[in-house]
Amino acid sequence: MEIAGIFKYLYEMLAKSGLPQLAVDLIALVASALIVFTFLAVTALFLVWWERKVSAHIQQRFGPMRTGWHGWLQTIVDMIKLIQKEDITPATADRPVFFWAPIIALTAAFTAYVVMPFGKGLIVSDLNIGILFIIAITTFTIISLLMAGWGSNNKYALLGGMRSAAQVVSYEVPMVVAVLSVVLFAGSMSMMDIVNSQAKIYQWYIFRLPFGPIAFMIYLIAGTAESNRTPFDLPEAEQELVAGFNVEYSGMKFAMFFFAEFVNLFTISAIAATLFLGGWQGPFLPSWMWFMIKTLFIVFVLMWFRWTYPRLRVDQLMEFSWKFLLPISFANLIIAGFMKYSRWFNW
Amino acid sequence: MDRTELTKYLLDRFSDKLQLLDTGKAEPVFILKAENLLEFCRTIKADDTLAIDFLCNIAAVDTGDLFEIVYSVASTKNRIRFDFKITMPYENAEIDSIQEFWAGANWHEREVWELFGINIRNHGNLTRFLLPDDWNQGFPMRKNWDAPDFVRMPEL
Amino acid sequence: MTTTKALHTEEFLVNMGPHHPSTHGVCRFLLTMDGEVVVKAVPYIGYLHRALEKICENRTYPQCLPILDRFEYCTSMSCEYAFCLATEKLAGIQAPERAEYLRVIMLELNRIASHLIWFGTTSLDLGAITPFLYGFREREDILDLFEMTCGQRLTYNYIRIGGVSRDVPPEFIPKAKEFLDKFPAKIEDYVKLLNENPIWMIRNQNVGILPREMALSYGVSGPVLRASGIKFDIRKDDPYSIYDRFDFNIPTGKVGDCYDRYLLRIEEMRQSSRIVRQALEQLPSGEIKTKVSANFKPPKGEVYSRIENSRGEMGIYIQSPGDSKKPLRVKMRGGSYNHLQVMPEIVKGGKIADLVAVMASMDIIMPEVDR
Amino acid sequence: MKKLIDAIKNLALGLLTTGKHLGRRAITIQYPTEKWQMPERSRGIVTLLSDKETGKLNCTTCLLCERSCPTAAIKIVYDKDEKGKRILKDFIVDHGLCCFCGLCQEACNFAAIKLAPKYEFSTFEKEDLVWHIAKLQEIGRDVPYEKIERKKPEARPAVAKPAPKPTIAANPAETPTGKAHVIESGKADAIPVSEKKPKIVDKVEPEGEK
Repeated sequence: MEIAGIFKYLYEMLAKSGLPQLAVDLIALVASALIVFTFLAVTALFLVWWERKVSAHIQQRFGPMRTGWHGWLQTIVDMIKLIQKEDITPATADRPVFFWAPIIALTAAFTAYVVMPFGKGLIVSDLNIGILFIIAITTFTIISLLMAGWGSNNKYALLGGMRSAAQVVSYEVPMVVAVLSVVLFAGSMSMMDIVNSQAKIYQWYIFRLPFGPIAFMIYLIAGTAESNRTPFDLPEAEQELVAGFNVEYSGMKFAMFFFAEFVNLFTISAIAATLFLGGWQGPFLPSWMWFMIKTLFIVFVLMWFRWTYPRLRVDQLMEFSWKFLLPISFANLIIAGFMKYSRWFNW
Repeated sequence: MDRTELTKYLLDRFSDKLQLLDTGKAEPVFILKAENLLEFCRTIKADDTLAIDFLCNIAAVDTGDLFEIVYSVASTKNRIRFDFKITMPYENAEIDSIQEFWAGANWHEREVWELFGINIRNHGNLTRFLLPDDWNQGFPMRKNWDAPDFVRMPEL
Repeated sequence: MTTTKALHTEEFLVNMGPHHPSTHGVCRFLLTMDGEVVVKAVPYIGYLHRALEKICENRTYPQCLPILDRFEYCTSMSCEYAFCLATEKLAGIQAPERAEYLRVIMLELNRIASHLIWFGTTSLDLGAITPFLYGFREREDILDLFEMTCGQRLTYNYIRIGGVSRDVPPEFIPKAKEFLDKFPAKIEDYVKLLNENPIWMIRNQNVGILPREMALSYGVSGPVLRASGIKFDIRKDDPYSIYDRFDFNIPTGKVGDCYDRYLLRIEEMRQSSRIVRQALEQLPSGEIKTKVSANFKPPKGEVYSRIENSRGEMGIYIQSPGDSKKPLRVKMRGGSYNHLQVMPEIVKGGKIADLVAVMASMDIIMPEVDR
Repeated sequence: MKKLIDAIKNLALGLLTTGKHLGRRAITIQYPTEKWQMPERSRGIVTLLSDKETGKLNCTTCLLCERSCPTAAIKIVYDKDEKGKRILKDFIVDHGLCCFCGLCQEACNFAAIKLAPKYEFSTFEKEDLVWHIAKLQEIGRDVPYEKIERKKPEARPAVAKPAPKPTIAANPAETPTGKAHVIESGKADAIPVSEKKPKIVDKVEPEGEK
């Protein structure tokens, strides 16, 4: 049962209905954007609830139990609470910067899904520069963090903003190089081609020793740093900076940041699943279900990291990225190059 | 080095300046004049059979008619612990600071100044830190201190 | 030739506290910061000053005990014990055998509970949230033991002048033994989770190094002093109660950084559970209190008695006028008082994240600083 | 290189330990529906105990508890009858002041006052924490306690010879006030204390007190 067929059928129906080609494309795009938006909204809400349950059971407690069976309504209740909370803008804040920061964070988080292959035919538009587009878009979050830090005119927020900008920039580079080694092998940047090049299970890039697993680990570590999660959650390190960049935000704006953080988490794990675990490739389950299983598994691993490890200090974090992660990712790229053009490993 | 040996050693070492008090129930308590406090501290810290390197506590006491400052000192190397005290009248009570021997005395002396009003000479940082900054109701730990909102236990 | 004009940087003041998640209790640090580096840290205390010493001055001796519980609420058993030890030395009272054993059992269990609080808050301050929950799960078992015997979970008011207030219920000993059997496996969990963890080691090694001379001159005591390499434990060097009947060893560190303090306290938890196990085996039967009347007047005299509690040397100085049933002066000395004094010296030059790590590793709590 | 291997091994070890806890049962209890069964000695609200049969208060207004309270939370209002014997008029306990130390319970020789293992008494106004004799007695009605066998006071010889030790407690707990009466002996089988798993009290709606 392939959902892609339904969309294709709907599209033909629309095309036959006699509207001008422009209107048809416009409606199709808007419809797919809406569908992806609601799908992501639901998954983000689910992720928030799931994180609280996973952390609870790791710590031998129940997690939310009171709102509905095992608290599944908890996130919706939280959202309603946050929405009706008073939205305070500090008097001395830089008003436009303060206002636009969460909006940029949210849009950056969502636009990455334009090229995300949810299933066999399920992709909004298969750009041929797929992965490059995603990486370019996810760097927008730096701008929103800086704007939040500067806009709220608060020492702690400024420190938090500076730290997060430095962190995301310095972890962007090893991430790109790790992705590069996969793109080198797949031969193309389009996400569909990357997934198609991992048809068989032994062709998954994670199993292509020796560069596969290393690239996967580098990507995962850089991914946690990208989405500001422990052990790299410096920007909103409660113990040191109270709440980092979102200390002055409340109500709807805070909900946006919170939402963007979890959508980012989903993006990172979705890319990891697509690049290294063969996207929606899988034996008998429908393709989108495979995609969800693999992504949620990686989300679980990221959550597992968060509830196990302490936090790194800022300078150690920078040092780790520049002095350790980057050299290894370059070496990995060279190995991938050799493997690509040698006769034995090129299966 | 048990209590009697310690007392004998200290008494014959500072024969004129030191007297033993009988009120010390556990460890020996000596009494000292204020002017030779610094010199006494210097010797007990330098002396290697005593090697007093640990200042446990400085307690000021208002015994109704005069102030007492009790220094409890100990040695981490050999098992020695004893106290010595200095008495002074109420008016312009003053004492030298012994920070140069044990830096830990800084806050203890500062507390004595803040709660009792005993001035500490060349202390360096005599500012208020326990009581609220705008405190103007005198020195609370004195026996004759009274304030509007000082709730006393009902005498039954 | 480009002249590199010195980049004009300006230090800025940051107020860390008094309502800040990582200042244990209510304490404020005025930090002069140059970017991330702490140039100067000035602690401001006094937010928790309840004038306990003034309150004790118009209470009778037995009434002072609940006040002493609040002096240091993480190990209130040791505060009560320090006060009772001082009064017993003052009045020459000797507690019966069984009471001494019960006291040692309660003191050591309280030390483990306090170390578990420290373990939880240290890992919380450095970002690892789960060990906090594991530490407090073990602490709940100890609190159940306390609640079973004396009725409260934090301010016990269990030790009396001349003994203990009540005997342990029959199911105390099996439950205590069950806890002691389970506890080493739990410590192994903590060790596996944090000890060799590279992130934990990077964050704690060579951070907040306290040299020996500075430790001694600032009157630092307890695990912090031993971490700097000075083997001094009041239970061994100035023995009180019946500690000489149990064999336990005193771990000492070498460098005196946060990592040594961490390892030391984990080892101390093991030693304390060893002591409790031996005390439970040798627990004699018999009286649990020598009779002391409610308005008991100790003879004229003064005493400074000190014991080794989880944060260092806890000393109580009591001066009694001899004719009144209320002490003339009670001075309480806690370990954290001197630890907070030495903090600014250690933290200078470090990062703000190190300040949090050092504060957590020194196990400073504010009630015994402000009194 | 070895340090790197160590680092990865320990990071994985950390994951394993937290992962191990995923399968274990949670140990927290859901408060309003399940309630923690407090041990028999736990000190909660101050209550006045009354005789089961006659329903009369045990208190003989000896004022010992009022004297022993460190925070002066107990206030006893009484008036004297012709023989100079005190008649109890009102017994006020200010739970805002009380620090739940249990000194009053120990000072009392007639088992008249006891801290019951109850803790749900929070109110919105501070004044509601001040409880008078009626409420203290009503809450203390169902609190079990050790009845003390008291010989007639006048038959007691001049010297307070300790009363014959009851055989119920293996190690009698004497009271601090010189008399050898056993009040709260070590025996705690009045209420079976909860085993390791908290005994779940069934669906209990919060007591209806004010």
